[in-house]
Amino acid sequence: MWQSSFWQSSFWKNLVRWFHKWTSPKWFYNLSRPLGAWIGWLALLILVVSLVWGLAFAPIERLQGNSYRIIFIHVPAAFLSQAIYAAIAALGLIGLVWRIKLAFYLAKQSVPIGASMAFLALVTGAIWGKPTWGAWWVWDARLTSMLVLLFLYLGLWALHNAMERPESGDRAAAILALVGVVNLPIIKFSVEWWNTLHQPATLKFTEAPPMHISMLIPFLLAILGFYLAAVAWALKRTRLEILQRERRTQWARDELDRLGGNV
Amino acid sequence: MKLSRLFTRVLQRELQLAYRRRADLANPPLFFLIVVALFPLGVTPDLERLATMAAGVLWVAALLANLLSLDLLFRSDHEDGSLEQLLLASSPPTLIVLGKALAHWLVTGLPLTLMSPLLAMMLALSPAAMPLLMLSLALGTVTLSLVGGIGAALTVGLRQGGLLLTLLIMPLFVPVLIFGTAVVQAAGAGLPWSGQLALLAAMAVLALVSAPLATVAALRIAVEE
Amino acid sequence: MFAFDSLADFFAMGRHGLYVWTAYGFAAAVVIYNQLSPYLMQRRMVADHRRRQRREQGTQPASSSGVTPS
Amino acid sequence: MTPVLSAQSLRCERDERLLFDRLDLSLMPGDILHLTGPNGSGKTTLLRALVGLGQAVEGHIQWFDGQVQSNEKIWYIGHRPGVTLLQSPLENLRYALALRGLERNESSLFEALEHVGLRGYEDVPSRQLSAGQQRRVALARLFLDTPSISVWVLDEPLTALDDKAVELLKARIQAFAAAGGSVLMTSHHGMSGDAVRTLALGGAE
Repeated sequence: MWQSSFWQSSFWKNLVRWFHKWTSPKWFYNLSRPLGAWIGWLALLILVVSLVWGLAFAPIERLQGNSYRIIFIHVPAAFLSQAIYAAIAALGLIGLVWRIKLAFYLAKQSVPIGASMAFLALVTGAIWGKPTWGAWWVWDARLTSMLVLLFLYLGLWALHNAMERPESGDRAAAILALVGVVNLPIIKFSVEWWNTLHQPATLKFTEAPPMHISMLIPFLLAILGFYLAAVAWALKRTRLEILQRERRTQWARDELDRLGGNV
Repeated sequence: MKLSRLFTRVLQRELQLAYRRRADLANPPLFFLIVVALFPLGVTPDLERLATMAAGVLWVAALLANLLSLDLLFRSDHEDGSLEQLLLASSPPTLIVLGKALAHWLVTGLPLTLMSPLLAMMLALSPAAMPLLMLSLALGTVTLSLVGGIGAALTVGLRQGGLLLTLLIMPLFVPVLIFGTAVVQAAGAGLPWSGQLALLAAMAVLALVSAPLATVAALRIAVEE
Repeated sequence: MFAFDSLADFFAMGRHGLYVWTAYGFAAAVVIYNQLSPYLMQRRMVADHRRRQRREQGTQPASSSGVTPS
Repeated sequence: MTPVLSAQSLRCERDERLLFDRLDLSLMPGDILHLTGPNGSGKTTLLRALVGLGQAVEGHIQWFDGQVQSNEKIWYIGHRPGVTLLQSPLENLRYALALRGLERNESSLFEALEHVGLRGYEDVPSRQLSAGQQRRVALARLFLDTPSISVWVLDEPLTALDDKAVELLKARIQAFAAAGGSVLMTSHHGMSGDAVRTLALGGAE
């Protein structure tokens, strides 16, 4: 009995009402504007501090020399690209199950950010590989998985663009992202297994020897900075997606006028 | 009517349609043959070196041949409206989709499997690995047909569907390729292979239960476009 | 604590300057792309919006003057 | 009596245009609901949304009492009639029945095909038939005795048919309704009769 009283309680009803309000695109648009700006500035500050620290003030690493400083961008980018893919799949599920358009918009606009992070992780990984392994590209398990992840991202983006109606693109991409997220652990596992079979990894720089605290702090800060920047970018892009989808409504027209500068 | 009855009806229809389009039927095996024949021309005729690559080459070629035929899985059904009827059937559409995937395997995966020993000989694969090559291809292509069905469903209504399908599905085929090749290599080298084969089987089972659901969801979008 | 003896040392990064600075260059490029692309998107949308508005203003007099659309 | 179909406050926007809004409709046993309207007024979109193909329409849709599996009670024939060109009319008809969980013996299938004027074409690949004949392949299922089917949803069933076939199908639709069936259809042809109700879409433009 307590259950039914819970579902009818004003607390629950308010929660539902709040949720629906918050997931309405217009509400989100207005809320995210100041929020996005704050997060963006915070991200910039943290990124500058952590990267300058990492580049100039963190001590040199004994085994790899100064090339280890690439870790301050490679690892955050790699983390972020995986986290964003998981987020896209989760948002897709939310969109499909509860038919919340906002989740679809956020998922769609996270794709280019995630793809750019996967790209950055690949490029920095390759650059780091040259002084470490002596080759630009090594079929290392992590790099290979990252390459597959980049393909998954490109597939999502291509699917969005191929569909004539954006609503269809949303749902199709959500299904693809869900299929991808089920497969991602399998892909990672298989690639790692394949890698150990063919060439025992000599040195895994993402599992570098326990980091000294003076390296760890800028490293963690850099991760935080990248995450915040991604959130700020996603908010900005999602706001534009909302405007694009709602461009016929009066509020969106007014907003486009404001953005264009002729109020 | 029992579900099994409908399933056999669907299977019967698909095989009949495949037979009536038998010109298309020849494409994957031909593609398989040509890729494998081109390989020594591009790399080396040295049998010893070919033998070390045979497992991988055969698997990659089979995978691409399979991919080639996936584009047609739902295309004609979409064009003539049969897809709508499929989704409005009184029985679960997943069952019908499963029937179509099985039919696809019977006319693609199975022929590729059956002709693989012949091509394996051309690449000097060790005879000990032959049975495992066939077994791994038979199991792996089941997964390819099922997972590929999702991609085919997502791209069925699109103009550049075939190209997009490749991009969407290739990353998902990576594990099948890795373990399929590994089984054959292990068997050729006299190492234990049952673990890899079990993983291939596990992937096939996972695809069997989950892929039809995703495929039907994708088809529902396709009929809307 | 500055980890290098001199500014020249800092840019040289041991013998790894090329690698480190290229990697950071790519990072900067990706950050700039992510920062700029929404603004380009926004400009395109505003331009589309203005075009649409002009079109609507252009068609209004025609329909109000009694021309029936086919 | 519970309605076969009741739908409230339907709303559909497509490509920047509001097709309809706050549309209510209901279908009772014995009804023929005839949707009319100019091209692009959303008739097909509405029919497809009602049978469950597509989410373009918002609103509340309920078939029967909302409890039963509605698909097995409905024949839907769309713009693209679902006739496989590589199969004969007979094979097409049999497959259409199988998708509804139904089976009929050879002679009743032949009879239905004869009704729609396909006598002698039963085993010819549908590809070799004319456009009108291909549509008749799909329509043949309506001439079968299928007690489990109580609703027909037909999108432009009368197009590409000659005058005689149009009259035949109209009569068949009337007979089905008279026997307690419900029909939801679009057509540019006029439908007459006591059971026919007309719903015009796109009138507001």
